[in-house]
Amino acid sequence: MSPTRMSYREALRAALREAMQRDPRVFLMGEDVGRYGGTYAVSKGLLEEFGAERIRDTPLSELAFVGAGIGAALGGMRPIVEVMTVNFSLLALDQIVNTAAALRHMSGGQFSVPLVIRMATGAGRQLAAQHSHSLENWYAHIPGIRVLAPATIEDARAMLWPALRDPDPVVIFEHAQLYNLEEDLPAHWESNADISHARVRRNGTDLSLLAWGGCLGKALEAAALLEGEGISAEVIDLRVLRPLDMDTVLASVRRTHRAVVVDEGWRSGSLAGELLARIAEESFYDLDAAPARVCSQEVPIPYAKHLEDAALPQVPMIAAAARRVAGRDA
Amino acid sequence: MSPTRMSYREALRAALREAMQRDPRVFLMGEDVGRYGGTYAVSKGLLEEFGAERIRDTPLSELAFVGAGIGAALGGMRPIVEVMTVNFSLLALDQIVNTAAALRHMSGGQFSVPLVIRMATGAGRQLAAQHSHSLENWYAHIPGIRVLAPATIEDARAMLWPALRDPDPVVIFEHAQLYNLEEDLPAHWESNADISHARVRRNGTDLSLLAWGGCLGKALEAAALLEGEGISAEVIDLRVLRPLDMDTVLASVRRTHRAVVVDEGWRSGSLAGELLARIAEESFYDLDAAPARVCSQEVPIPYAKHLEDAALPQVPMIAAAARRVAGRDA
Amino acid sequence: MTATVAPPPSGPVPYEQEFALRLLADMVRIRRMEEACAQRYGEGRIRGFLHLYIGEEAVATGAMHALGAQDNVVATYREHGHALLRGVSMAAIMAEMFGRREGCSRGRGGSMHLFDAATRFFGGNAIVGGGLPLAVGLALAAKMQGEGRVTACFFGEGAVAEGAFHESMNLAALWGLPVAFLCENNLYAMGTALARSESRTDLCAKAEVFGMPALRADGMDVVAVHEAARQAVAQVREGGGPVFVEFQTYRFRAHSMFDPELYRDRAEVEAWKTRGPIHTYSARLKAQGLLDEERFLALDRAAEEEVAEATAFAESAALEPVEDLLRDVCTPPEAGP
Amino acid sequence: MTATVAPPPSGPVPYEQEFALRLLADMVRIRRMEEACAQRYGEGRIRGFLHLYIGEEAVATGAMHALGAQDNVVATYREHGHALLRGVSMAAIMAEMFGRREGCSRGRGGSMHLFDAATRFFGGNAIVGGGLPLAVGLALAAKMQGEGRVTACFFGEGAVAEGAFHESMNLAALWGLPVAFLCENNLYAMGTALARSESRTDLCAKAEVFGMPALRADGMDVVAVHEAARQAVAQVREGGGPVFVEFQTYRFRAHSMFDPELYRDRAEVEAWKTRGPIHTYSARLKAQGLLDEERFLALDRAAEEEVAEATAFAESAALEPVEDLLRDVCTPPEAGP
Ligand SMILES: Cc1ncc(C[n+]2csc(CCOP(=O)(O)OP(=O)(O)O)c2C)c(N)n1
Ligand SMILES: Cc1ncc(C[n+]2csc(CCOP(=O)(O)OP(=O)(O)O)c2C)c(N)n1
Ligand SMILES: [Mg+2]
Ligand SMILES: [Mg+2]
Repeated sequence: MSPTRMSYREALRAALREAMQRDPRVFLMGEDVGRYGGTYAVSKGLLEEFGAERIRDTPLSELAFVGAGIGAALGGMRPIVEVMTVNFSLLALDQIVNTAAALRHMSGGQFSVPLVIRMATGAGRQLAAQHSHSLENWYAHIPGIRVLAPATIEDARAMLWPALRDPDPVVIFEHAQLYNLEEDLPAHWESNADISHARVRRNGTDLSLLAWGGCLGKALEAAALLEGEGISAEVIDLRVLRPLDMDTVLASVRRTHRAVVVDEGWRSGSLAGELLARIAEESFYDLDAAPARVCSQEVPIPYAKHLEDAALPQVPMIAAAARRVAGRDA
Repeated sequence: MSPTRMSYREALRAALREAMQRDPRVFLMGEDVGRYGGTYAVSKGLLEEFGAERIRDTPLSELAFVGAGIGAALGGMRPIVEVMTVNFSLLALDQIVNTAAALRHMSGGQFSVPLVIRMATGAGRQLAAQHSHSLENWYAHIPGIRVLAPATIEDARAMLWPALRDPDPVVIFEHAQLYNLEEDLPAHWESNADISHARVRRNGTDLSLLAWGGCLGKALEAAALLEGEGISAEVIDLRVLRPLDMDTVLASVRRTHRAVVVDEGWRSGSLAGELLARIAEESFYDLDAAPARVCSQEVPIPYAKHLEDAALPQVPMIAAAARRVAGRDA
Repeated sequence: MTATVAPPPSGPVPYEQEFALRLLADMVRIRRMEEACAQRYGEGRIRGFLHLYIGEEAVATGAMHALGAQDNVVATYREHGHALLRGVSMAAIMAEMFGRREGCSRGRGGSMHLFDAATRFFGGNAIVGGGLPLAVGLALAAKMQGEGRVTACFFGEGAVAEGAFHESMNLAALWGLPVAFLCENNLYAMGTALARSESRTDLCAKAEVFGMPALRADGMDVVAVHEAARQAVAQVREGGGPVFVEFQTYRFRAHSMFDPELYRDRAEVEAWKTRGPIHTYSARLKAQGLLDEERFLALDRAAEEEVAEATAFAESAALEPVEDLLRDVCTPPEAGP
Repeated sequence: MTATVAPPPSGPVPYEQEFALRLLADMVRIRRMEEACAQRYGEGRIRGFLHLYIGEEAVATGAMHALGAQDNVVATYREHGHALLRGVSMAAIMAEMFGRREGCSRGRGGSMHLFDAATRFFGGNAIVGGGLPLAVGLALAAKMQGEGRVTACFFGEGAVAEGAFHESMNLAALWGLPVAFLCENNLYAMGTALARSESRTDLCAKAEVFGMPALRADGMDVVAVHEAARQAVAQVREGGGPVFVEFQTYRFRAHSMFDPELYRDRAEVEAWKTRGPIHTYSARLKAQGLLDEERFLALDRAAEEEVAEATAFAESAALEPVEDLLRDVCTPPEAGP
């Protein structure tokens, strides 16, 4: 079998189709997933294939349809709820935190909630302050849920099915900048359906660059740039934002003794901060330099392109942080 | 003038009364602030004194009445919105993040939102998973707002007025365990109305203990315990959770070379993590040991007392972490 | 709010003696159980929030007897009675309030979070309005699976102001889902009288605007409750989509054990007590010859005994070991649903 | 959804020539401005989301002329026309879309976030339903201050399903606040037809259930819009509390520049175009002798010139320096409100 070239969007769609075909309990529900074809065209064609019962357009009612997903999961279905973007998920957070994530524990283990919630995240398309959030860190804070961030075609293709088989709620973040990404899907992708571990995407010896989702590509670009300067950066794709796979992260840091985390979230309270804290707590004596992070500036994301660019982590800033941490900025 | 003994609740009420008297634009709005007397009896008696226009009971509509507070602030009033507890504030987060915090920036600086939001926070009263959240870290992540956590009678009394004079939204977290706290209000408290700085509550030389809100008392207790063992802990009350006063924190860490942060939030993605990250980033070479944090266990808070106690930071755990960081646990 | 209330429920009880007495016994069981809870709360044996249903027993009793075993039940934090009549043992409920491992939620939930998978009791929910979206989803699953399950969703009138109510009602009506929305209108949400929280206090109108049929019943009259609930559940089960029922009732006790009840007059409470669901129903049964004092005392004694046994069980039940604190945050791999 | 639509608006225009032509000119100004936006978007000069109002101009035009300078306006992400007619200069609007410092939001907001303190234009809001609570609060402030301010709150019919709608309508009605809820029912929320999102599609009923008076008007007829808006605003200003108005309209273009319009037939769009607000109104004015072709061309030319100037201004306007990125996150101490 040879690899197949496809877009991230197509990979997600193929994963949805596969899940719908394999398990009759699976259905997709959300705003404009059906007739519109999905805001990001991910579910295009699925209504025609699976019908309006299983590709279910919802009214603009984020709180209720996410809650309905929880109820349907409790009732024996395997719902995939699409919240159009993380920005609107704020309206549904109560159901996610207080019901989906807590139900199993509150009931003393009687009820699991096998729900998958997909949402687009991130900035970079000049959509301004209300449409550019990166709140993966908030979700990664909630006990009782798993949080995934596919950054590659393979993960876009492979993560959905195991997420559906997880008996607990899984939130999948799809960075809006990735939908048009095209890559080869490796021939043997199925065997890789792991939703527990981070993965080294590039080996290196001088420092560990940690990233996920929309920032992985930037980290890899920075690593390529640094290579030309004689700095060998290892790039780790976190993939799973909760629970964090610190084994993979710390193993890398113990080899490289230096770490830089890239995160599109605002700096204060970012997931990058959590990673820095864990590295400091658990690998303090392995570090040869203060760890660093490259995050978004603490500003609601501005519309104007030059300002938006300046607000978000960019390759040159990542490279600069890496040089600093590697002691090569003099 | 001699100090006055009063409860945290009374101090908050006195602050509300003062604000209502001093500025006719100030009003209080929220669920059961009026006829019920406030869920935690903070506003008891204020309806009789100021009338139903200014002590305004709202329906159970967190999203709309928080949004109405934003609108009223824009319209020239100085609303104090009470969200009964942080748990229910999830229903209003969209208005807080996407409107209150972003409006000034989105409008290019034309509109400020002089709104104060008060809410009870925290666990410890066996109220179980949906009524025990500590989400100060989420709020501390949002650019455009200020976040306060009064932990003393003086701060309960003094912080409201400067919060109302802040032209931007201010969120005040009142830990539910503090309402019954009694302390002396110092005679000269007015001059202390600072809502920008952390404060050293106890001097020490061996390590820095950082805490706020409901955990400050526990940190001070731990410090007293440690003193008996010959460990001198400096205790810093963060007070202001956004923007963080790192000058005070780092000055202490540079003196003590060791840091432990106490935070009632769940560990992953806690505000304690952010503090550890900043200390690692900015004071790495000042540290003599890996910094540590004592947080809540990653579990929805259970009802049973012995389990709840085990889930939350407690004095012995703080002391143990301090001993470890101070290298005295052998 | 004046203290003028309608006359007490009256008239013949249209049931066979056995069922008629079952309803009475169940109301008494709830009452006695909750009185014991209040006492234990006073002693500090039960903690947290405790929301008593005393005065409102006719609602859960009449409604729960209209449901079948296959149906789903979603309730609020004021759900002791609902759990009991759904079939959760009083011992498991009391053990839960005592925070014991034998509690129906292993002591993790407490008063506000009673759960029972065996009886499809999907809990207690301490977020006002939080149960409605859940009920919609349970009903959606039932409809997609073609089962004849009805989902009964209990909530207070305070929840009607929440966005969750609006969104859930619309979804249920739009999709024709088999859910019965059972609104327990006890006139107050904590200290807020309905008229201070709703521009229009006609709750049935708020269902009808979604094209949803709505009924209203005297929530102090177990017969009226049962008849309305039966009608609603039958209509839902026939596939007619959701139905809304407003039960007009009143709580005799404070909102929770912390409530000083500043917002209502003693006289109002006393006036409503003349409509108390247990004594008025007992009087009707007696008038009809279906009950005598001896019989009443016997069933009351049975309830007291059940309470005594449940309490003893709860008191002696084990605590979850602290080492198991992190249990049940996530589902262990082998235990997946 | 069939392609059958009502006949085009017709009948005499009951206004003096000057005002009658002002309405026409304003609709044309919006149209020409947005056509230019679409073109610039195609060229990549304007980015982000761009939601065109083309086809719906009669609503903003008729409604905005019913408001006074002291009133507040709250709008959505489809608000170019509202901003323009509220008095924001076309140059400032275009500069905003070009991301320039001279934009009405300093280039920080873009198409979805036009703001103007001078005209009490409280913005564009890109969260569906997000503006309603804000409008309630502005109205609350006005009422508490005893000013005669009316708050006009525009939103699409899609917002009606949101909890924010329900909560806001109730608060406004409960407290008798001076707010006019102006619902632009263009039949679709992105690709979701009203009938697929509401169990009952009668939007006025959804206001009346709160005890709020509701009007319905043909949103393709600027006269009908203006009359309904005038009536609503007058009623609100008199202290009668909130009023709801549904304007039935239609967008001729895609939802945003990304929308492939899979969800509706070309024929439906064409049918609605026969009701286009500009050509039907022009025809009526001509029939009445208030307009001739020359006059029309003159005002169209004036609009084109305004657009050309605004675009030129926007193109040459400065960018905010990157060093000022963090400006306006918080209010500088001395600039407090
Ligand atoms: C979303 C939310 N807001 C506020 C509260 C606090 N609270 C608990 S019960 C209650 C009153 C609810 O009244 P109602 O729905 O009428 O039920 P009742 O208590 O009368 O049975 C309130 C305000 C809550 N639990 N959830
Ligand atoms: C809370 C929320 N959910 C989803 C979206 C995405 N979205 C943007 S516009 C829109 C349709 C809104 O339709 P309507 O209210 O009818 O306004 P129209 O676009 O037709 O003017 C949707 C779903 C959003 N912006 N906010
Ligand atoms: Mg009630
Ligand atoms: Mg629309």
